[in-house]
Amino acid sequence: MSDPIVNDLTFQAATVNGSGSQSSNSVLMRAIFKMGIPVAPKNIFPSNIEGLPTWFQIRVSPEGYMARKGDPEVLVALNPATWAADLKGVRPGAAVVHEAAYSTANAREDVFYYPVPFTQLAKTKIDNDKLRKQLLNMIYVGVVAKLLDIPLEAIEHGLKRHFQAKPKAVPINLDAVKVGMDYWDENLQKQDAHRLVPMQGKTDGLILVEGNQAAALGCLMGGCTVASWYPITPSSSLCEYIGTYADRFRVDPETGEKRIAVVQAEDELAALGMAIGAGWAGARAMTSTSGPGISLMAEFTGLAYYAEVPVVIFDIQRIGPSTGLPTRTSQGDLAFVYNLSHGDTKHLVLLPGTVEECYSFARDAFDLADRFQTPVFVLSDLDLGMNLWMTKPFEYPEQPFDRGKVLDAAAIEKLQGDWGRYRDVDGDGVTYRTLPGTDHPLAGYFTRGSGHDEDARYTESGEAYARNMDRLTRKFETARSAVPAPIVDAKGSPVAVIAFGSTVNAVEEARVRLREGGLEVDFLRVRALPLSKAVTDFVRDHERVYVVEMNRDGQLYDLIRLHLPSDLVGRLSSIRRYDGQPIPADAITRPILELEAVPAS
Amino acid sequence: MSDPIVNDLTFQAATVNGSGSQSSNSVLMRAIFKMGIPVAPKNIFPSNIEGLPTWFQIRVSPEGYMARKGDPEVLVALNPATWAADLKGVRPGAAVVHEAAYSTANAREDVFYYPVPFTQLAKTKIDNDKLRKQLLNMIYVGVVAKLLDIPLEAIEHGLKRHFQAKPKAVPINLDAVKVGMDYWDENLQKQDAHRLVPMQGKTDGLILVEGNQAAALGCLMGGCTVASWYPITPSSSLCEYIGTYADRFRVDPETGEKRIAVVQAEDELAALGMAIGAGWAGARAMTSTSGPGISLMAEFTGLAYYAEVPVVIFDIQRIGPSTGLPTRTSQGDLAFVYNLSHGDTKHLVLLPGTVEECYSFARDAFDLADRFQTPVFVLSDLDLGMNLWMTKPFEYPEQPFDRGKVLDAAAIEKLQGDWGRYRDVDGDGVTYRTLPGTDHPLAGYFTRGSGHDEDARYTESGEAYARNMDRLTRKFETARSAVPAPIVDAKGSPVAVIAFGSTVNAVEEARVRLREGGLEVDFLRVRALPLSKAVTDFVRDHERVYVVEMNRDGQLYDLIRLHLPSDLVGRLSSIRRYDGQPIPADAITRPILELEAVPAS
Amino acid sequence: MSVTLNRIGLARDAYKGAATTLCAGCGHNSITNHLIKALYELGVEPHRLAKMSGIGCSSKTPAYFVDSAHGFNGVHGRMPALTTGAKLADRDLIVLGVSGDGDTASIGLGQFMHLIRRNLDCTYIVEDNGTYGLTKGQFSATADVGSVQKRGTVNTYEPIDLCTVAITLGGTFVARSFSGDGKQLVPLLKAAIAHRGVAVLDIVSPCVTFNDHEGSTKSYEWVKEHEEAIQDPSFIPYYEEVQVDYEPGTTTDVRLHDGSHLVLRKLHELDHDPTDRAAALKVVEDGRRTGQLVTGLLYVSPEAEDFSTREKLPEQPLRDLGEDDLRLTRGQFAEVMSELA
Amino acid sequence: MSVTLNRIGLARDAYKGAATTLCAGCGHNSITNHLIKALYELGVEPHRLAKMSGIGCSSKTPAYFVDSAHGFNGVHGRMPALTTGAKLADRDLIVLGVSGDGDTASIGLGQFMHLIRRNLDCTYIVEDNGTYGLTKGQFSATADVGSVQKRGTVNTYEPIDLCTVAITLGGTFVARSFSGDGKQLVPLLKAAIAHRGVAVLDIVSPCVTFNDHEGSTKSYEWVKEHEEAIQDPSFIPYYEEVQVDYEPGTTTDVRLHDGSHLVLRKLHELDHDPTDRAAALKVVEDGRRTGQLVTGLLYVSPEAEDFSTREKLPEQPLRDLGEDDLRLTRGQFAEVMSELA
Ligand SMILES: Cc1ncc(C[n+]2csc(CCOP(=O)(O)OP(=O)(O)O)c2C)c(N)n1
Ligand SMILES: Cc1ncc(C[n+]2csc(CCOP(=O)(O)OP(=O)(O)O)c2C)c(N)n1
Ligand code: SF4
Ligand code: SF4
Ligand SMILES: [Mg+2]
Ligand SMILES: [Mg+2]
Repeated sequence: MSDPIVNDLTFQAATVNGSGSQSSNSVLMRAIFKMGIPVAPKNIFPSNIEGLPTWFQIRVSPEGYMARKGDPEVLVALNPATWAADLKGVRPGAAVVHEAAYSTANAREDVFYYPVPFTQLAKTKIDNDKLRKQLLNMIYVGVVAKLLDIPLEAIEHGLKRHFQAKPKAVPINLDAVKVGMDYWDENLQKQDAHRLVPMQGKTDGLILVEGNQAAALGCLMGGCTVASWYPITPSSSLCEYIGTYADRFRVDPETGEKRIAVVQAEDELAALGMAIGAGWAGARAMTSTSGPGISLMAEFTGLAYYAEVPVVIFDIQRIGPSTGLPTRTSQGDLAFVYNLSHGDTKHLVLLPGTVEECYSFARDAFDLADRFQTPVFVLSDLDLGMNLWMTKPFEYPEQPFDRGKVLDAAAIEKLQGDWGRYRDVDGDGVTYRTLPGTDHPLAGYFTRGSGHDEDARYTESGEAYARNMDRLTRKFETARSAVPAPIVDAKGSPVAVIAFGSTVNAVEEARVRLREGGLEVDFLRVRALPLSKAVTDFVRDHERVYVVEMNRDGQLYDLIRLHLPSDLVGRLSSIRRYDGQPIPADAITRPILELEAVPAS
Repeated sequence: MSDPIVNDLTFQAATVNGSGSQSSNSVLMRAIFKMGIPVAPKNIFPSNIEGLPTWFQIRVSPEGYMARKGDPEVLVALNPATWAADLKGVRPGAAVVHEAAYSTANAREDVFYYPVPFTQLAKTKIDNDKLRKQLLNMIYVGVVAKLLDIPLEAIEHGLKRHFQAKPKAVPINLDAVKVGMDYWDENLQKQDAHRLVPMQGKTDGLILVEGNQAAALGCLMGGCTVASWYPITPSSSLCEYIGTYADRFRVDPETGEKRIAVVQAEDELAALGMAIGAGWAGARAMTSTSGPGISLMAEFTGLAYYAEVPVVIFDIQRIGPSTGLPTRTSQGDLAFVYNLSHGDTKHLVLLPGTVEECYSFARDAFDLADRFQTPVFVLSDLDLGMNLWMTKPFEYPEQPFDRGKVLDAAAIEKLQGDWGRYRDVDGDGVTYRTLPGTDHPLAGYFTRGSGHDEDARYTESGEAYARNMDRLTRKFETARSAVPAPIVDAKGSPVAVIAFGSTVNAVEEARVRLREGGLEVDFLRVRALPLSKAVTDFVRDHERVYVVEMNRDGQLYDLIRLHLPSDLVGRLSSIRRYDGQPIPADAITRPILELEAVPAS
Repeated sequence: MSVTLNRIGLARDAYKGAATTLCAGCGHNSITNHLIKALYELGVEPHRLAKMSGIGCSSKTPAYFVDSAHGFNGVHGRMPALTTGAKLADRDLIVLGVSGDGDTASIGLGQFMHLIRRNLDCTYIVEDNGTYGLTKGQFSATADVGSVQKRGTVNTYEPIDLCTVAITLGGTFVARSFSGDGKQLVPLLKAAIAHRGVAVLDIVSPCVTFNDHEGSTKSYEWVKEHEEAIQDPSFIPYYEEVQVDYEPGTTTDVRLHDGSHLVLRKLHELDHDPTDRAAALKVVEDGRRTGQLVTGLLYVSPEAEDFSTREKLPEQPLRDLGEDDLRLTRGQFAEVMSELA
Repeated sequence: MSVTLNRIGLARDAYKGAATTLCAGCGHNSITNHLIKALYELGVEPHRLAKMSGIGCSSKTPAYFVDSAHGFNGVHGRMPALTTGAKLADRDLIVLGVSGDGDTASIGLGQFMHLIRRNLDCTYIVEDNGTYGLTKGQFSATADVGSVQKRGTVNTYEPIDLCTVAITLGGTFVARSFSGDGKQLVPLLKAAIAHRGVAVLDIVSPCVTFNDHEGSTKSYEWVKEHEEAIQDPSFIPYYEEVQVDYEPGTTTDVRLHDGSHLVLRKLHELDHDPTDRAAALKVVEDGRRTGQLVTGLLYVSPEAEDFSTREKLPEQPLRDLGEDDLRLTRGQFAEVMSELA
């Protein structure tokens, strides 16, 4: 037996979806987290309800890396259909817990096998007929606990935490866990090197939260009152979380009145249409969707852009084109969303890279939409949105809402009619609006997606049209410095990476690896479109800049090339990954090392 | 009286729409054309059926310039609502024919007035009560004929040509024309310098045709059998022409059977969906729309791209965003169409610049769609599509249809099952398909917009996904050299223009003007996306390249910047015009002269 | 010249809008005028009115009445979604949607139906001319079988009867009328506005330019000859005393949610009970079979819960709520954070 | 072991597809099996079959029958348009669409209705479970009022009754059935396929994972207790002799366009005439009122002209036409050119 490898592994359970393994994985993950060890869980699930292969990974590292790392060190194999491939995928030295019935004849010899007769055990040791199928999975929790040295108390904590809502389930499940532990004690022995040891100070005070859940909280804290949506993976949970939290926190316990409307629309066109109608009438309104829904929202987005109606649109990206792989992640909608709709359109796009930003960008998106009277997109992705992530608890907002330039009856009265809906009084391209219901005879105006002049009158004048379009450009320029600025971490290296969104984790890890190999790499993380001037400055300060993203066509790479003065364009290279899985660090280190021609350490 | 200015003027009639002035303008235009003088008519109409201002311009030039030239030299003013502005717009020395009732007190003194009591004349000289309102417009035809020296025979020809379908109307209208001639003879005298003189050899054998009409003919000659559409200006006439021609040429006179289905769908989503269904089943199918429809077609376009279904989509551009100015022209959909739909999508886009190309690109688009099994867009615009243009008669196609890689039952049999729908047998990214109905047990396959492998089986494999996406890139690269190549006219000047679509006319005229001023400007006209290597070569051969287009954001300019190696990017400048009117030559000469700092001649 | 003011002190002029740009004689213009009359007589406060529409000649009309009210001319066929959103944001708004038969029965059919299903409190007017006016005369999906297009094409497809659709979906106020029949239409419009819930009015409104010829079943001529009004309606607003003075058995009195009444005087023998869904379907279907255009109030369910009520929205408009109403308290926020630990 | 071959010499296995990936017990799987049986017994030529669908668990099922046929799994709610196009391209195709209640009654409602209006010759199956299976159990628009979601939410909105919608639009074959009732469903499926024109089958098909609990009105339990079949159907294909042997007055014989017969044996007293549109609407409405699930053939109009006929398409599929059929002749082309001079 080799030296122990402590707290540094990827655990993977390969099961069949719909079989109840989610609970087991959750319990394991929470138990490890309880031990004070950083965890980064990833759920890799099929576009299916029951019967297809599914995987759950828990990356464990003392440094708290949160990027995906392929090739697990610990495998629980409970799906005969993928057994061969699963086995092939583990690292040399891995611990392979598998259904004893699976053949290991002619199998790899560089791993350690722990055969467990799960089906048999479930049949003989679990009395509950109804729950047997699900409880079978708890048996592997027991086995893995023994395998990795997870204390029983941690497992108990995990169970309690997972079954928060139905505490009765805890003892039944614990019994099944113990079946696994007993089996280990009686039949198996540790052979591989991987184990877990409690840690201090790494997870203290941290929470585990999904990006969509964080965004839902952000919406509520941002004052959202109308959420209209249409179900689609991986965005559904965002509005479902809004609904759940709203039922708790937005309902008057006495009257039952609800201070939000969460409406399941008939499709995405209606979902966005409702949000725009609400935004026009002064509510803070949002919708949430994914690729196919974004395509369906193109026409309405153009209306909101041109008629200048605030609305917040979440795109939890999955991999397209078309239906694509609905349960796989991607950053493939960036370019399309940025100028969604025909004609000359350009949108504000927020690009959260962490669950904290899912929360705070969601919250602040409503301010931005109101300030700039335009659609604000928040582009998250399946990885960020549907997986649990460790983070510090979110901060309570200290600022009041910024409702932007809205004139009430008193303000209109003061202006004595000297008001025009699209007059650029302040020179920033942002004009003053009134809301329907404003009790003043001069407050009303007519909103339209066709040509209009400064006073919102219908016009087909080419000059008025061009003036208006130029003002919209001006407004966009104003917004450029109001959207979240890039985060720059520069140490004066000539080499740098630019990335956005959920790839941040892989980039950070790659930087550590590269540094270990002697290559310092600076980093700018784009957090919004339009791109900031800071991006130009950053590129100017670096000789070679790698743009990392998860799409085929290098969409951010292209946007930056268009943003830069021509003399800087040549400094950029593109690193892309598009297989539907969160990008791992080595998909960044490898090409950089190649291109930098620094021998790998 | 100054020297006569011969055959070089812009005529403009300012009337109210729905009043019947279209016939008068058409008669005048055909009469001038009959004189052998090149004409370039432009109809500037409101998004309205009756009662709003409308203008009709006929540009006349011995050189046959077809670009719009603002500021007419001959005005017929029959709309009191625009009288002041219309008068303001004419050039010094212009001939202004106007309703006598309009005041010319304090009006410009640098033009020549020809007051005509049209209403009065119509009342007293025209007996036909019902048609009086329309015939009033014929009176100005008579006046203008006298004003410009258009012979009566030419007018008669124009009348016959215009009333081809109802010859009975000719004498009634001719009488009204004569009222105008008589009024001139009795009351008015030539004062301005503009006149028309018959020419030889300039219009011989030419035809006058609208771009949408040409495209409709192209569709029929290209073998289109399913045309599904939803009405929208300015694209409606394309499918309406298909319907009209099909009624003549695709109907079996005996059985009444129709060798095409022209279907008015319930909306644009359905229109494209039907075309895709038909393309999948092996028909040559198309749809036609404009901006808002393009936005609604995003989702289905992504399906056709990813499932690889041939379909032809016409976008007759009008100015957006949103409803925008529905009856004004634009080139604002280029960028949006090029990667229409979420995820990584890229499309073939044909960019006709002339009515001949509207015809031949429409025809050939079906071959390209079949060859590359993908949506093929044809981007025209309102100016090209709805105005009449002089051109040589179109050529009859000598090639058979290219149906692309389709395997019939015999071919499948020969392959003995060694066939996979998405296998790249030839290395060009283009794979073999079978059509439903193919009588072979191995011919069937399942088409889907979700993940699929080489054999069209459902898969969520990231590797299979990436392989497929890379093949689509390969296919796109193959198509790059199959789409219409740019047209280059280079004389070795260091200065050049790149443009696409209907701006070609203004560019050509601008080049003449610049040449007259001593500045030779080379020209590359892009005729399709993806951009050809020839664009790179062209830029490499020039020091300064101006990209001319009709949109706010410089969409072609951006696409070229992305296409070029970085060292060439700095050579480009952008010239944009976006007021909904066809770009005039001086909107190109002026900025070029400024930037080239050559004093204007 | 004395100007008559309505109960909120406004003259009829206050309900006017911009000058119409529709064709002279267009049915839509008449409807605009009837609307102005209804709104003026009802004493609707202009600032509480939200005028919503899609795209089409019909959809332009909201610009032609109550200039001082807010209006939203959206995109083609999607007025229902915008309307739903506006009403959710401010349930105090009096939401009035105007659409066309192309806008509603083709591209917008799904949204129209789902709006009805939700019973959104709004008035939904379809200015139905059987054609696409603004795009120059194509058939719409309400064109009757056998009806002839201006250039001669004959329609072979069953029309979509918007009233039937509305009734089968449980629409709570469904009426058909004719742009030329102000006597019938004005009271129906008032009742529609007073009704709490969705009020659908399918109003035949001839297009003089593209669909007023022989062979059309949406022409003035045809409608005049084939209209079969089933009642003679009068509207009595809640703020006026009911003084029905008809012979017993000759009228039906519909009490609306706000206390207004729509009194329907019987015409002919037919005694239509407008609260009977099956009867409503039958009266339309009978009309279809005999080639008559049945007009009047077809169906009403005055007390059905509307969308805002079912969604349990508070009295105060959502859009007026502030940080204190909307943010979790510090305590609640901390509670959520601790749950996530 | 001998294998029984059908009239075109194929074994039942030839009608199978890939292994299902749906949940064990899902109603959709039963429908797949009934479809396999119907297609096998009818002797449908696999290569003539086009299997069309949208997106959802239900829409996945075309992959699970007749593997050798072409199939097209399109985008959510838009199967009708794809189907229309495919049929226009090749009128010889036997076009079979499978959809879900989410796919059809929400996002796809407009296309569904316009397909019916056109009477496209196809079979349109809705596998109706009152929920969005694939996205994990949200209500669909066919969920009944008062029906309870798995997590407890109660639906307050009127369901969209797809059969009612189809009948009012003039759908020419409208039936309701239950995934668990093969005896009824198989003959209805055969008749639907034999019917020339649109055949809509709304088949209640329980979702065992998200909508099979108490409180649901789309559960096995509920349907078993509330199904009210109005007839007992038998299908006699055109290539078999009609040998009806029932007591007179106990059956209705529907002769379909291709010469096949659907013989409907009366159950209970109710004597439903399936060619009477108003009666069809009433039988559904009565069921709704009494809380029964009425199943059987509701309405049929066997001789109505289908879309291809109304559009005057030639016998030969459009997609098989070549240059000579499609291009203007040189003479015609020259004629057009000279007109433009
Ligand atoms: C998405 C989209 N498609 C098409 C159009 C073009 N369009 C404008 S109005 C209209 C039809 C209007 O018909 P209807 O609603 O009956 O109104 P009407 O003009 O007859 O009153 C159409 C198709 C559009 N504006 N947007
Ligand atoms: C445009 C679009 N929106 C949303 C989705 C997500 N989606 C997939 S299936 C589905 C609903 C399926 O419900 P139903 O049609 O009833 O099928 P079931 O799964 O219940 O059989 C939805 C909303 C999608 N694929 N595309
Ligand atoms: S075209 Fe028809 S619908 Fe439009 S304004 Fe004119 S008459 Fe009215
Ligand atoms: S989730 Fe429901 S509808 Fe989907 S396969 Fe499972 S049981 Fe069937
Ligand atoms: Mg209309
Ligand atoms: Mg369903």
